Amino acid sequence: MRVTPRLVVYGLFMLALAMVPTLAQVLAEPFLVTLFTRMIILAVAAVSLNLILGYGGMVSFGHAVYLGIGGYTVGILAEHGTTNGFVQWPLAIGISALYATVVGAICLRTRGVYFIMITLAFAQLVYFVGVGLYAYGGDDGLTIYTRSDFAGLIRMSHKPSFYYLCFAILCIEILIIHRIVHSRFGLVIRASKSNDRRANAIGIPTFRYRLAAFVIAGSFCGLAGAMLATQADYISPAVMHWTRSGDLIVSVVLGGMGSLFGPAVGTIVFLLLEEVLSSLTEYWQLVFGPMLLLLVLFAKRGIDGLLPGGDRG
Amino acid sequence: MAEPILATRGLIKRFGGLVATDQIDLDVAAGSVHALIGPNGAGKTTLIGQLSGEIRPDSGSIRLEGRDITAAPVHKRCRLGLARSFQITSIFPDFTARENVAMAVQSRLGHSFRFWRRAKSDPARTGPADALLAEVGLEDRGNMPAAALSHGEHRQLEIAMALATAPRLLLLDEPMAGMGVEESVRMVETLQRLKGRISILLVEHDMDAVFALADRITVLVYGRAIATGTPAEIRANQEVRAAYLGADEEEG
Amino acid sequence: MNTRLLATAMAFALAAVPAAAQQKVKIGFLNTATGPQAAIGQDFRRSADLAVEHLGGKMGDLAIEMIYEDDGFKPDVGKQKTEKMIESDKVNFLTGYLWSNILLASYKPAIDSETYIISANAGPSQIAGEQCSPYFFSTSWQNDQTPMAMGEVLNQKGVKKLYVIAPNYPAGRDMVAGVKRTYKGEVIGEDMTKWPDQLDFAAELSKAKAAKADAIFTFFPGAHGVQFITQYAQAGLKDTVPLYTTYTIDALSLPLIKDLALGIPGTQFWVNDLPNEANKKFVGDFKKKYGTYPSFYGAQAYDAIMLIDSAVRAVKGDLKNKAAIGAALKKAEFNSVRGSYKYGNNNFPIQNFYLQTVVKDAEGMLTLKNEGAVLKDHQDTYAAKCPMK
Amino acid sequence: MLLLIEQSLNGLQFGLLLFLLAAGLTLVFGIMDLVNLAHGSLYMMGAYFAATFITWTDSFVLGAVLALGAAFLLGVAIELVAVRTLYARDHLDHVLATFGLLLFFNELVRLVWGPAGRTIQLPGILNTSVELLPGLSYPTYRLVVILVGGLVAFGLYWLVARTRTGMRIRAGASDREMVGALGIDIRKLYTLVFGLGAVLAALAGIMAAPITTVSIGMGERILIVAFVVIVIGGIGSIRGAFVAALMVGMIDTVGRAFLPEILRGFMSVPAANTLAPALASMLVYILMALILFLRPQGLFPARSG
Repeated sequence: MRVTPRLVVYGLFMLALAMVPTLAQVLAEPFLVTLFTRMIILAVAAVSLNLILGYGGMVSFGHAVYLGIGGYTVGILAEHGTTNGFVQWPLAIGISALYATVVGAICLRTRGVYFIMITLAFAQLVYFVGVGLYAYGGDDGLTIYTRSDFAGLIRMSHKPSFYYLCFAILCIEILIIHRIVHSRFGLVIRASKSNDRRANAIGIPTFRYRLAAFVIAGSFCGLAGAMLATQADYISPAVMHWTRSGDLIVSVVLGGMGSLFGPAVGTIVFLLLEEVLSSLTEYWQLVFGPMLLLLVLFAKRGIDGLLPGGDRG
Repeated sequence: MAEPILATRGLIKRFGGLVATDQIDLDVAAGSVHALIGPNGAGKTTLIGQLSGEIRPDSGSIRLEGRDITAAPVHKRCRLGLARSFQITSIFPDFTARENVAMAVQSRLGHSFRFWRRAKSDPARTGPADALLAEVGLEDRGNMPAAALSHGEHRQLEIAMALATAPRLLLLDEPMAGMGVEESVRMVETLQRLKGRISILLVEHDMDAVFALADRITVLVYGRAIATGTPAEIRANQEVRAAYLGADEEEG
Repeated sequence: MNTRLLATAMAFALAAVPAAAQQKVKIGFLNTATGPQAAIGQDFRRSADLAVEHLGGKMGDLAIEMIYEDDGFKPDVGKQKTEKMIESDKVNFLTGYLWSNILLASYKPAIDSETYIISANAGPSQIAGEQCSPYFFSTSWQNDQTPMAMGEVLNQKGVKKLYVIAPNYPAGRDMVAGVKRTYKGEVIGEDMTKWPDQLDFAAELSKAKAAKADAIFTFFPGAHGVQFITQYAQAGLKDTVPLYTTYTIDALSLPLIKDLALGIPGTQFWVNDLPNEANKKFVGDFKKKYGTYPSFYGAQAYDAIMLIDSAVRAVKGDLKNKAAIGAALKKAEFNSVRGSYKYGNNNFPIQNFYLQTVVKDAEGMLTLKNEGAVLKDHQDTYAAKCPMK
Repeated sequence: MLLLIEQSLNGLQFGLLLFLLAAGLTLVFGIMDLVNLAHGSLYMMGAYFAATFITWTDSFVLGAVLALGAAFLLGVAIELVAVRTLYARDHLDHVLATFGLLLFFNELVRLVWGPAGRTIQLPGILNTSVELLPGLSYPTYRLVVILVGGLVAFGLYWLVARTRTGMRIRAGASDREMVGALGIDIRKLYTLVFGLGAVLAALAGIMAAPITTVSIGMGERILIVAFVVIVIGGIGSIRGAFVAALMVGMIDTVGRAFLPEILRGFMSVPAANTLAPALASMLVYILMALILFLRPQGLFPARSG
C-alpha cells in the first residue's frame, strides 16, 4: 500500500479514535467514551454494508435488520440466563448469516430497484416480528440486565475497556474487508458490480459470490448488533426501523462508497453532524435533508472523494 | 465428418407473435470458422443469445461437443468451453485492461472462494493475462483503465477476455462493428491467427471479413436458415442473392 | 452545554471543563421534540417550563437549570441522551420520559449511576414489578390502573357484551389486560391492531358492529385516537354501540376530534377541573399562557418538577445526600395537581381514578369534565412483585 | 356473509387508495426510471394543503381541488429544482436524494403547520352511512373513496392507452431516444408526468385524510406498502399496480379481520390472539416475497432487462 495523503488522514483518524478514552479522561468528559462507543459500533455496521453496497453494488435497504438480529440473539440468550459471550456473540453472527443466506438467496434473484424494494420489505417483515415478540417485550424492547461475559477476559462494564474492544473489532473488520476486496473473491464481487453480465460470460457464476458477500456483510452487521445491544444493555425493534437502514446507507455514501475507511469516517461524521445540527435547532432535518441532496449531486464519492491522493482500491 | 463442436436441432424462440428463431439446425465443424450472416432483424442476436445461454429457447436442443447444454446457465457454458464477445462492448470499465483479462483467467483457474491472498499481483492471474494482451496487441495498455481504451481496443480486449477462458468455441457477435478500416484489418489478423486452433462462430456485417475468414456460412432471414455452405456456394446461391446479397452488390 | 460537549468531541480541543460548582440543581428532561409524536412533547415541556416558572426558577436556595434533550422517539437515542445528561451534564435528577421503550432503554444507566429518575409518563410493568428501584419514581401511573377503573365503569353502566379494540404493543396489551381484570361481563371480541402503522380501523369496526356488542372499549393514544374516533363516528356506531376509552381523548386530541368526542367517557387519574388549588393554578396559568387546556401528560410533568422541588427543599439543597433525597421523594409532600397521593412500595403513586367525559366549557371550547372518582387510593397490581418494602 | 361483503368493501376501498398512491409512483418509475421515496411526502402535502384550503374556503370539494392544484405546482417545483438532476443518476442516488427530500418535507410541515396534525371535517352528508343491503350499512365517505378511486383508475387507463399524451408516455417508457426523435420535448414531458404523479399522490392523501387524519409522517407508513404494491405489480405497469393494489388491500383487510378466527381453529385462543396481529402485519410482505420468488419482475413486468 502506497502512503498517500489520504492514507495519512485515515491514519490520523484511527489514531484519534484510539485516543478517545484518554482524551475523555483528560477533559473529564466520560460521556465522550459512551458517545464514541456507539459511533464505532455503528461504524462496524456501515463498514459491513460497504462490502455489498460499495464494492458489490448491492443497494440493500434492509441492513439495519442485522442490528436487530444480533441484538435480539444476545438479549434473548441473556434473558434465559446465558450470558457467556463466547456463546452469545458467535450465535449472533451465525443467526445473522443464516438469515442473510435465506433472504439473500431470494433477494439476489432480483435486480436494481427490485432488489432495493425486496430488501426493504424483508426488513419490514423482521421489524414486525420484533414488534410481535411479546414474550421479549415486543415494541417496548428487552432490557439486558447482565452483560455478556467473556470468561472475565474483558471488563465489559468498564467503559474504556468496552470501547477498546469495539475499536479493535472495527480495526479487525476493516483489515478483513481490505483483504477480502483485494482477494480473488473480492475481485469477483467488484467485477459483478462493474458488469455482471460480462462476469457470467467469462464463466463466473456471480450469484453465489454475491450471496457469499451478502452473508459476510450480514454477519459483520450481526456482530455490530450484538455489540450495540451490549453497549445499550437493551434491544428493541426500533433499531430495525427502515429509516435506520437509510441512515446506514447515508453513512456509507457520506464517507465514500467502496473506500476502506470511508464508511467508518462517514458514520462518525454523520452522527456528529446529527448531534451538532440537533443542538442548534429542533428543525435540524430541514437542513440535513437538502444536505443529502447536495451530497448526491456534488460529492458522490463522499468524504473519501474529497481527500487527495491516488485512486481507490 | 467428425462430430461438430456445436450443433443445434429444431431451435425455436418466439417473442409474442414474432418467431425470432425458426427451426434452426446449425452445425459448426470443429476447428472451423463458421459465419452467420443475414440482414438486420434476421434473428442473429437472438440466436447468439440462446447459444450463450442468456435466452432460453422455446424448444429444440443445443449441443456442445455432443453434450446437451440447452438448459445450462451462461457461466456453465463458458466453463465447458464456449466463450463470447458482445455486439455492444462489454467489459469491466472500472478495471484496468490487465484486470479485465485477469478476471477471465481467474475464472478458468477454478472457483473464486479465496478471501485472503492479494489477487492483483498473483502471477497465476497476471501472467496469462499479459500474454493474452500481447496476443491481441494490447501489451502496452495493461495498466490503463479499460474505460479509457479506444473502441477498437475494446473489441480486442474482449477477444483477449474470451480467449482467457480457454474456449473450444468462440461466439463473436459483430466484433468489427463500428471499427475503422485499420482496426478491422487488425481484428481480421487476430482472428486469422486463431483460426484452426479454436472454432469460431462469427456474426458479422463486414462481408469482406466474412468471406476472408469463414470456412462455412449460414444465412439467416426472418429467423430461418435459408442456406448453409462454403463461401463460394453462398455467393452462388440465388435465394441468398435475392434476399440479401443482391441488394448489397447493387449498392457496392 | 450540549454545544460545549460537541465542540470538545469534534475538535478534541483541549478545553478544560470547569468543575461545576454545585450552586444549582440540574434537572435533565428527556422529551420527544421531533418526529410524529412531537405534539405530546410540546405539551410535556410547556408544563415543565410552567412549573419552573411557578417556582420562580429556584428550588429552595438553588437555581434550577433545566437541560432538555430530544430522544427523537428512538430508544437508543434516548438512552444515549440519558447517559449524556448523567455523565456530561452531571444532572441531579432525570425526568420526562414519555415512552416505555425509551424509559426501559434508559433505566439501567440511570439506576446504575444512582441518579434519581422520575418518570413523568411511562410506567412499564417491569419497572413497577421485579425491576423496581429506590432511584425510580413515577408521577403518572402504571398501565393497568386506568383500564381497571374503566372496567368498573363498564360494570356500573351494565355493559354485558364488550368488544375490545387496541393496538398490538405492550401498552395496548396492558390496557386490555387491565380492563379484563375488573370487568365482569363478557368480552365477545378482541382485536389487536398493527402498531404504529395501522391508521384505518374499518375492518375492526365492521366486526364490532357485526358482533352486536353492547359497548366498545378502546385505547389509542395520540393521533391514532383521533383517527379511531373519527372512523367510529363515520361508521355510524356512535348512536348504536357506545364507546369507552382510556388515554384516547385528551386535551391534545380534543381540538382534532372536535364534537365527535362529545359524551364519550374515559377514565383518568387527573382531570383538568379537579377542585384543588394547585390544579387551578396550573390549569389556569397554562391556559393563559398557551391558550389551550393542558393534557394529563403536562400535569404529570408539572408534578414531576414539583416533586423534585419538594425533595430539594426537604434536604435544604444538600444534593449529595442521596438517601435523604430518596426519603423526601418517597413522602410526596407537595401539592400535586391531582390532590395528595402516597407512594407505594414500588414508588408508583397510590391515587384516585376518575371518570371523565367530554363537554364544552363556557367559551365553547371542548374540555374534559370530572364525573367523580371510580377507584380510590388505588395501587397497581405489579407492586406485589416489587421486592422493595 | 354480510360481514364478508363489508370487509371486502373495506379491502376494496383500501386497495383503491393504495392504487392512487402506487399509480403515481409506478408512472414516475416507469417513465423516468426514478425511485421516489418522497412520493409519500406529496401524499402528506396534499392532505395538509387540503386541510388548510378546506378551512379557508369552508368547502370540502373546493378545498380539495385547490389542494390538488397546489400539489401539482409543488410537484413541478420539486421536479425543476431537485428531481430533474437525478434522472441521469443511479437508483442509489435517487434513494438518498429523495430520502433527504422526505426528511425536509416532514420538518417543513412541522415548522409550518405545527406538530399536532390536522383533521378534515367532512360535510354532514358524507359523514353518515348508507344502507346498502338490509343489515349492511356502510360509511358514505368510504363509498365515495371507492367511486373516486375507480374513476381515477379508469381515467388513467384511458389516458395511457388511448390519448396522445398517453402515447408519448408509453413511448417515453419504452424508448427515450425515440421520443426525442419524435420531436417531443422530453424535459417538459417528464415535468408533466412528475406533476401528474404528485397530483395522484395528493389525491390519495386528501381521500385518506378524513379517515386517517393529517399528520407528520403519514406518508411513510403507507409509502412502503405502496412500494410493495408496485413491486408485486411489476414496476412501471399501471395495470400491475391496479391488480396488486387490490390484492394487497384485500389481503391486508381480510387477513386482519379473519386471521384470529382462522388461527383459533387450530391453536389455543391466547396463542392465536398473540400470533394473529403479528402475522396480519406481515402478510403483505410475505405475499411480496412469495411473488418475487416466483416472478422476480413482478406480475406484469413493464420493461425487460
